[in-house]
Amino acid sequence: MSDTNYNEISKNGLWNNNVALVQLLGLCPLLAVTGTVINGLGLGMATLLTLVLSNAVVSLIRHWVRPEVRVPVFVLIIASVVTAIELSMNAWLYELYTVLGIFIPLIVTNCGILARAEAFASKNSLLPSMLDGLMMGLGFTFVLVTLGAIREILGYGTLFSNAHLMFGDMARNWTWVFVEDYSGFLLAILPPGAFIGMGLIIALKNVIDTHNKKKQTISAAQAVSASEATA
Amino acid sequence: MTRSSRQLWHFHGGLKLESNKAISTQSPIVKARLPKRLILPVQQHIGEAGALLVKKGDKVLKGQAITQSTEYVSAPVHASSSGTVIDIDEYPAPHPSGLNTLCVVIETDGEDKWTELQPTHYINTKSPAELRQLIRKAGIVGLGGAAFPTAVKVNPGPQAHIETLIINGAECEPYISCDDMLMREYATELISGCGIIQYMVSATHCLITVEDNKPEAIKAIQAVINEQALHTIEVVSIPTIYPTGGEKQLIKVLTQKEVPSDGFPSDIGLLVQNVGTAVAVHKAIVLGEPLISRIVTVTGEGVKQPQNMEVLIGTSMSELIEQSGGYHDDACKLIMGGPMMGFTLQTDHLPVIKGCNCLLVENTPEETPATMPCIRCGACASVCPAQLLPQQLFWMASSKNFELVQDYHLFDCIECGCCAQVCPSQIPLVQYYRFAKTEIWSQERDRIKSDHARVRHDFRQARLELEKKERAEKLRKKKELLEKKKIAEAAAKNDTPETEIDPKKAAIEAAMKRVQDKKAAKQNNNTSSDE
Amino acid sequence: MSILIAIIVLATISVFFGLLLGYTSVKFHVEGDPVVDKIDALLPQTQCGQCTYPGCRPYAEAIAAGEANINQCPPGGETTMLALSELLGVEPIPLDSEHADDPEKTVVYIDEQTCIGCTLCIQACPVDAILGAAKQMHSIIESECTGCNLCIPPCPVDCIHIIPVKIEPETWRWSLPESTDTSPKA
Amino acid sequence: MTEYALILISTIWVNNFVLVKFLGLCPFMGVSRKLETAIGMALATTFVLTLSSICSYLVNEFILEPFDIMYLRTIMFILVIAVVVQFTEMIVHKTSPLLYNVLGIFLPLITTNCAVLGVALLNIQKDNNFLESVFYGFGAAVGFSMVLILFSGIRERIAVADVPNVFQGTAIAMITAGIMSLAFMGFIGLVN
Amino acid sequence: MNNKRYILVSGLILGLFAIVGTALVGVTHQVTADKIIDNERLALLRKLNQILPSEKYDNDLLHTTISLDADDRLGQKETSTIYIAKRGNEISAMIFPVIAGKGYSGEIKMLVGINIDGTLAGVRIVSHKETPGLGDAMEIEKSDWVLGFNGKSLNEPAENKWKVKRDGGAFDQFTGATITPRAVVQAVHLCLVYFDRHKKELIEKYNKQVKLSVSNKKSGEPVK
Amino acid sequence: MQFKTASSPHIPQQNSVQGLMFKVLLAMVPGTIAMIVFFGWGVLINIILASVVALSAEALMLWIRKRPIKPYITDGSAILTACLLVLALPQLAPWWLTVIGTLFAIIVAKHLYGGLGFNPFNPAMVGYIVVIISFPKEMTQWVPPLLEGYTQLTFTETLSIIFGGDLPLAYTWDAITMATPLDTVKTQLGLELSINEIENHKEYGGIFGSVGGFGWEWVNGLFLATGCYLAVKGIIDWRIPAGLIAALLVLSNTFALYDYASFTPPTFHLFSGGIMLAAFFIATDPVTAATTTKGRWLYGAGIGVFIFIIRTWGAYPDGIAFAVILMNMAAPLLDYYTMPRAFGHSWTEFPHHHKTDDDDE
Ligand SMILES: Cc1cc2nc3c(=O)[nH]c(=O)nc-3n(C[C@@H](O)[C@H](O)[C@H](O)COP(=O)(O)O)c2cc1C
Ligand SMILES: Cc1cc2nc3c(=O)[nH]c(=O)nc-3n(C[C@H](O)[C@H](O)[C@H](O)COP(=O)(O)O)c2cc1C
Ligand SMILES: Cc1cc2nc3c(=O)[nH]c(=O)nc-3n(C[C@H](O)[C@H](O)[C@H](O)COP(=O)(O)O)c2cc1C
Ligand SMILES: Cc1cc2nc3c(=O)[nH]c(=O)nc-3n(C[C@H](O)[C@H](O)[C@H](O)CO)c2cc1C
Ligand code: SF4
Ligand code: SF4
Ligand code: SF4
Ligand code: SF4
Ligand code: FES
Repeated sequence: MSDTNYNEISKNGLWNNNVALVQLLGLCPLLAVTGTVINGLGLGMATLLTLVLSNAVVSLIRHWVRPEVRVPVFVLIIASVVTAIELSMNAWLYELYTVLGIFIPLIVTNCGILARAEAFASKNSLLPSMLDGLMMGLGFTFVLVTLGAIREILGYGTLFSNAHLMFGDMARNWTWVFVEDYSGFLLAILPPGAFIGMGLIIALKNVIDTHNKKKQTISAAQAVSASEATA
Repeated sequence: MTRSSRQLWHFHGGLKLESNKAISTQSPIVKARLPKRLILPVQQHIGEAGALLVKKGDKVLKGQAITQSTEYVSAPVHASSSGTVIDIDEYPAPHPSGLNTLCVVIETDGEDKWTELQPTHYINTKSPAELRQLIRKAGIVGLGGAAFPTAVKVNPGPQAHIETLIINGAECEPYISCDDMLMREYATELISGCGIIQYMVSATHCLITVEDNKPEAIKAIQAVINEQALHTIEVVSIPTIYPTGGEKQLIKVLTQKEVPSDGFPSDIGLLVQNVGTAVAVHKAIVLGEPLISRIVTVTGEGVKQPQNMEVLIGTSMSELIEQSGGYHDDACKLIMGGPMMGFTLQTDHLPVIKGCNCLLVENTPEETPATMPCIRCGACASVCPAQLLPQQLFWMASSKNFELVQDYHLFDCIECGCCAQVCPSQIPLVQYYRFAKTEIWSQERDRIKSDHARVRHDFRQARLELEKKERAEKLRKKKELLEKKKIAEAAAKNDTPETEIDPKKAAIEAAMKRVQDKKAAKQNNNTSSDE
Repeated sequence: MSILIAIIVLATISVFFGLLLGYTSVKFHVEGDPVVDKIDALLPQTQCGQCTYPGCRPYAEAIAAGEANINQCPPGGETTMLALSELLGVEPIPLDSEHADDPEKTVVYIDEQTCIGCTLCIQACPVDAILGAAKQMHSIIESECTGCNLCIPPCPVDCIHIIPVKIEPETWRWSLPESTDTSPKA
Repeated sequence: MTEYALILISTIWVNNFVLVKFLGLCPFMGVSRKLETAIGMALATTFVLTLSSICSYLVNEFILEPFDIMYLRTIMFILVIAVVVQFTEMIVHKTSPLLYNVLGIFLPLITTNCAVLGVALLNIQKDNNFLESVFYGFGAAVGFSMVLILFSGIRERIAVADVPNVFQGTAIAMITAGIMSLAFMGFIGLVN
Repeated sequence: MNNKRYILVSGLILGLFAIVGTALVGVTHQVTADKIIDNERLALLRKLNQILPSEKYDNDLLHTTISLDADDRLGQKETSTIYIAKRGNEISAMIFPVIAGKGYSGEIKMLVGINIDGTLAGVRIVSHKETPGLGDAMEIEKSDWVLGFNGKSLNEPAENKWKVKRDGGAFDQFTGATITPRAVVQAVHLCLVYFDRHKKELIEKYNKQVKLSVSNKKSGEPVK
Repeated sequence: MQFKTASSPHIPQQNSVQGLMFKVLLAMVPGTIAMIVFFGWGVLINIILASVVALSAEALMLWIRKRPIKPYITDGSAILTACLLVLALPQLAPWWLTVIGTLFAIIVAKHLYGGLGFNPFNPAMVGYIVVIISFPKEMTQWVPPLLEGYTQLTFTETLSIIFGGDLPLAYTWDAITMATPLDTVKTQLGLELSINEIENHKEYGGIFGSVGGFGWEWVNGLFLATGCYLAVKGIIDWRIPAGLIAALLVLSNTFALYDYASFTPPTFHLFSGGIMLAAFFIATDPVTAATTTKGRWLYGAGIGVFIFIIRTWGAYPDGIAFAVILMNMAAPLLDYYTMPRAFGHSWTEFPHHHKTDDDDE
């Protein structure tokens, strides 16, 4: 893969080969912490950072490792990065850290990360690898935030509640309240709601994809008929 | 031994159906008129088609063989009447596909003149093997539906010992009454046929099983048995439950034994033959007549005069309908066989074949409810005589999961139609099974073919590889040779190692020749395209 | 100090693990990839190259390596795709537009009047299904022909024609019932 | 004894790893299309999860705590797990092709199964003793296996259903998991 | 020979990365360690402060504790920690960890703050398994219900009114859910009773500890 | 002459899905009337509401999915779903609760899977679980059965409660609603009262009736009777209710014998809550149940066991819906592992019998 297509990498990461929606990886944190947008965003950022860093390191060392220790080495790298992030969050974003709980160290086993290390970073040079990590991370964060938003709106009737967990005290009043005195649609917050919400998001992606495809074929057909008409 | 003394068992499932046989049993069997033309498909049975013995223009006599078996599982076809072969070509076959098949067309001369027959008067003078040969020559196939060559069936092999011969007169399908009428009118011939088969397979018993809705037939047979004071032949009245006439179900009812899924009745010491087959055996041995006619029930709400007819094989169905008063106006479906298992035909311009026991004409049915998705109600499973899970077969077949569908024992399905008959969702289940079965067979053929192709491809690759190597080798050798020659010339000596007969070398040489040929061809080609 | 301890502990353990894995990978080395064979066995062996690979086996290798989708073989049609999805445990993918259903099986025949015996078709046929020698008219062994049509382009006089494989009552297949809108999807 | 039974009930039913705790979802979604593979995965995971519970307990007890390097627990656990898994895979691959076909091909996948690291971390969080750790790991594995196998049974059924196009595949699988998780809500309160 | 080198290299690679990784994490740890400990302390303190605002005491609440053996009356099956608030040198309040065992679906863990005069300083739920949307109204985030305990004491309301209204008491229940509030009220009541009976004992115990540690070293140290 | 072609069999038959569903609906009528009599108009109002919503949702989904609308809309399955859902809801459930439950049942649990015949989970029960976990407060609004000392609401009052959401001025929630007998027993047992004490409790005693709770025993009795009729007619498979009731009986008897004071007596288990409705009308939903003979026994028994476990130790007073969905989950495997022996096959040859200890039944 000598000629790298940055456009392609971005598209893949964000949409076509989205870690969560298409590859179905990293589902545990995705479903577990998306009770609110902020939680989703927090974990998304942590994951993104991990992805970029681990991809970078893996890409740098890709020529050295050999197959039998490849997985342990990658895992070691990822684990180190994650632990560093975990410790930092514990120190500077303590409340968010307690909310996300076990799912921060579990970024290590977010299959998405090892998968990128194996599938992309170990075959590409530094820059594309980092970009891939960034885009994959953004795509993942995007899904986390979307699911968080859906669940938060339905479940609590709010959006961006608890923003101070991430952005400090000045964010305390960022919360949008959609319905005052909303009694809450508990399903959305509970585990089943996470699954069902995710199912709906995937379906939505399918709708968009088929729609795009149709548009493409139609425009292609039009192009053909147009060229025929001119001919 | 009285009938009631015999203990009977049940098979799982089954249906009580309205029998509708009475409409065609009012009058005795009618002989169909001799048709102008007879169309005889050369393949009317399970197994291989025979080789043709006649050609266009040949004169044939009634009972003269027009094909001859070349394989073991095969049966010859005979001219059903005397006349001239006017065509040998593809004609529509009485087959659900409606496709054409190779047929011999005979224009009858009206004389209906028999070829020379060789009756056997004293059965005991012949060995079973000789009798089997006669049956084989007579082209007898099972008349109970499957049309499996009878000569094969009555030869269960040296290991198998047939204890009991079961003569199947159940005729469990509604509407059909040909066996019923046959048993009533040909009871003596039937008993004679039973005796012959019993002798051939050295069975100690013979049970003639008749459903209890055919009391006249039972009476007729019993009368003959009593009259001849036979001790080893017994007529058994069995409850009327569809499909008790199915070979395996019948055996279960009579003996409680189950024929192993991958086995034959002979594996458990039994042989099942249809009553019509028994009569045909009688005719073949005692009269020397080959199988050229059979009894066909022409019946149904769509035909004016339902009746049973004795029909020459090859007669057009349209003539039978005509002789039965023709169609009612609302006739809409023509079925060969019974309503449960028979298949529809697109047209009536088709010949009657050996396996054709019934022509059923249905009129337009009332509006039936629409087909709905399977709701897994399990009604189908509760009636399946093969103890399968029809709904699972259906799900697997419709999703084309041909592997799993076999794990669910698709091939144990006897296509009896019970499941479809009770399905509240009105799903044409049997068609799904037939689809899956034919698809699996087709895939099997494809697989064999693709394996074959792979071998040939690999072989070709190897050959090309070899040729390439050889070419390189040849080049090298040439050089070597040249050098050697030089050396040799220098040494003024000659050496010819190539003359040694080494098979490898020979092959190489042959290959080289081929390459040269090809090159030549190429040049040729070039020149020809230059022109 | 505490960092040093940490590093020493972890490094020791890691080196040990590395040695362990290195040792096992040497001692318990296994070769071969039976998956390719299994995939290859499912492909129709038409060797037509429509999958964009030079023949069935290369395509099988590509699938096994995760480089190719399972829906690229038109001669195999839906059946093959489904079989592959079953084998590999992946979601079935619809075939590329045109070949939505199982294609009709075809073979070719050579119009013997026009054939000039150039042998070009013989060289093109991947399964040696064409008989004939130079300057003699050629003919197809129908039972060997896989219908790949590779022999058609090379023919200088266009004497090779495609015909459907003849269906006999014995090879005829029942179709799925028509009213499929209420029955499960394929 | 009852406490161990309660641990099992809790991990299998009440706090099912997959449906309630959200651990191990990737293999849950990934290898549940066919019953057979699901069973293979279930066996392999049961093996690894129990093993990882044991390993992590030992690592914690004899390395992390004595050296006071608790903050390295994630690295340590995942390293040990990865190595043990890979080691097992190589051994199985060589020694028993049969077992490899059943289990081995799933083993590498398991390293990146959250449940495996999760069980190690949760054991520490809960201060489980050795036996409790073993039961906890085993219970979690059984819970995982059970829902995985049930799920694959349903997915085989859904695969032949007339699911609307946009929901085919993973979308409907997610919703199915959601309904399963709904059903597991019924066990709330079984174990306090 | 070759194999041996191969094996060795494998080990070294893994070891090398371990060193690098650990170094990274180790450094991070050094940088963050203090902050983390601080955070944890602060978090607990914040919770305690909800019950007992910081202006109500002036000691180091987190480090002024006594430990208590398992006691059924507080629902505790293990040793627990009581936080002691002081104003000047006087003990002003105590915060008890209490477990209500009879919730609708399991234990309800709470903190109960009692002023030294026997009035309730405040009650907070730490964790519970009640039905979301029904029994969870006792969480301060969901409703103000727990605030109703503030200022109550054993005699206010009267002993026989320490029940939910449905049972003829003084405390509201939640619509459709009586069990949960019943359990909480009961547990708080039990805690008050406990405090009433054992106040002296507890104070003595604390004083003894202080003495001990004073004699050992300087004052203010946490005593185990 | 050209003839029509079709696959065999060729005998027209009159079984239909529609007929099946309507027979089941008919069999539900007596029990439903009893519910209306004992628990007021709320039942009827909600049934009508849910049916309208269910049919509209069904039509909408069929239209979106481009499926023929008429055969499905008239098949009766949507109405059946609606009725069964409503019978499980409290009578004063506000309209939006009924609507959400029904929509979930029809759209998510049924049509996302392909509609009639394809849904792996019982739609009505999915709808029920969704509302009970989402709106537990509203799900406790059961009215007391025709009982002295409790107010009976009129039709218009009921209507205004359901649609308006507010109480008529004269009432409080606590006056017009009460816990169901099951709930009461559960909560009182939780307070460590003995069964005897609960039965003789001044406040609760009245609602127990003689076997399963006042009113409930009639409702259950009628469902039992019509259910048996369906079973005799072969419309439902008797093995499922038999397995369910047997399992429940065995378990409750065993525990009651072990400790009469703290385990609910068997009669009460059987005749309180929706057991008979569940056994004969819900567990028997053919689409989502196991299909093999043995599988159906196990399926029914499994539901019984889960009901007992959830009732006795779980947080929800009645575990029917959870138990049904849990066993729905197991149905495909039950079918797979209880395949009957096909004719001519031996018992031992099941082709792919990988039993694992993890697979539950
Ligand atoms: C699904 C469900 C969940 C419940 N959850 C709770 C709960 O969390 N807390 C509670 O006190 N009661 C809960 N209950 C039981 C109450 O509804 C019960 O009827 C009430 O607490 C006691 O009845 P009472 O208000 O008539 O005294 C629940 C009931 C149901 C049906
Ligand atoms: C391919 C094939 C092979 C058969 N081979 C034998 C055989 O070797 N011995 C035998 O007794 N019957 C044999 N049969 C006959 C069957 O046992 C059975 O009688 C025949 O298929 C007709 O049964 P049916 O009308 O119930 O379908 C064979 C049938 C088929 C189709
Ligand atoms: C469902 C079913 C029903 C059958 N019913 C009859 C029947 O009523 N009478 C009959 O002779 N054969 C019937 N057969 C065919 C028998 O199974 C068996 O093939 C036949 O009796 C063998 O005799 P043959 O070889 O002489 O035809 C039926 C087969 C099937 C599959
Ligand atoms: C005997 C019987 C029981 C049924 N029980 C239910 C049920 O419990 N819940 C439900 O939604 N539909 C029930 N139905 C209707 C229908 O089968 C159901 O909606 C399907 O699951 C829809 O695909 C039942 C139907 C029959 C015939
Ligand atoms: S009878 Fe029809 S609807 Fe019922 S299970 Fe069988 S195939 Fe399905
Ligand atoms: S057609 Fe096949 S599946 Fe259906 S009842 Fe008959 S044997 Fe069983
Ligand atoms: S398209 Fe199919 S048949 Fe053709 S070469 Fe490729 S795999 Fe073979
Ligand atoms: S003859 Fe032609 S079409 Fe047939 S296999 Fe050979 S190249 Fe292919
Ligand atoms: S993120 Fe948990 S298993 Fe993949």
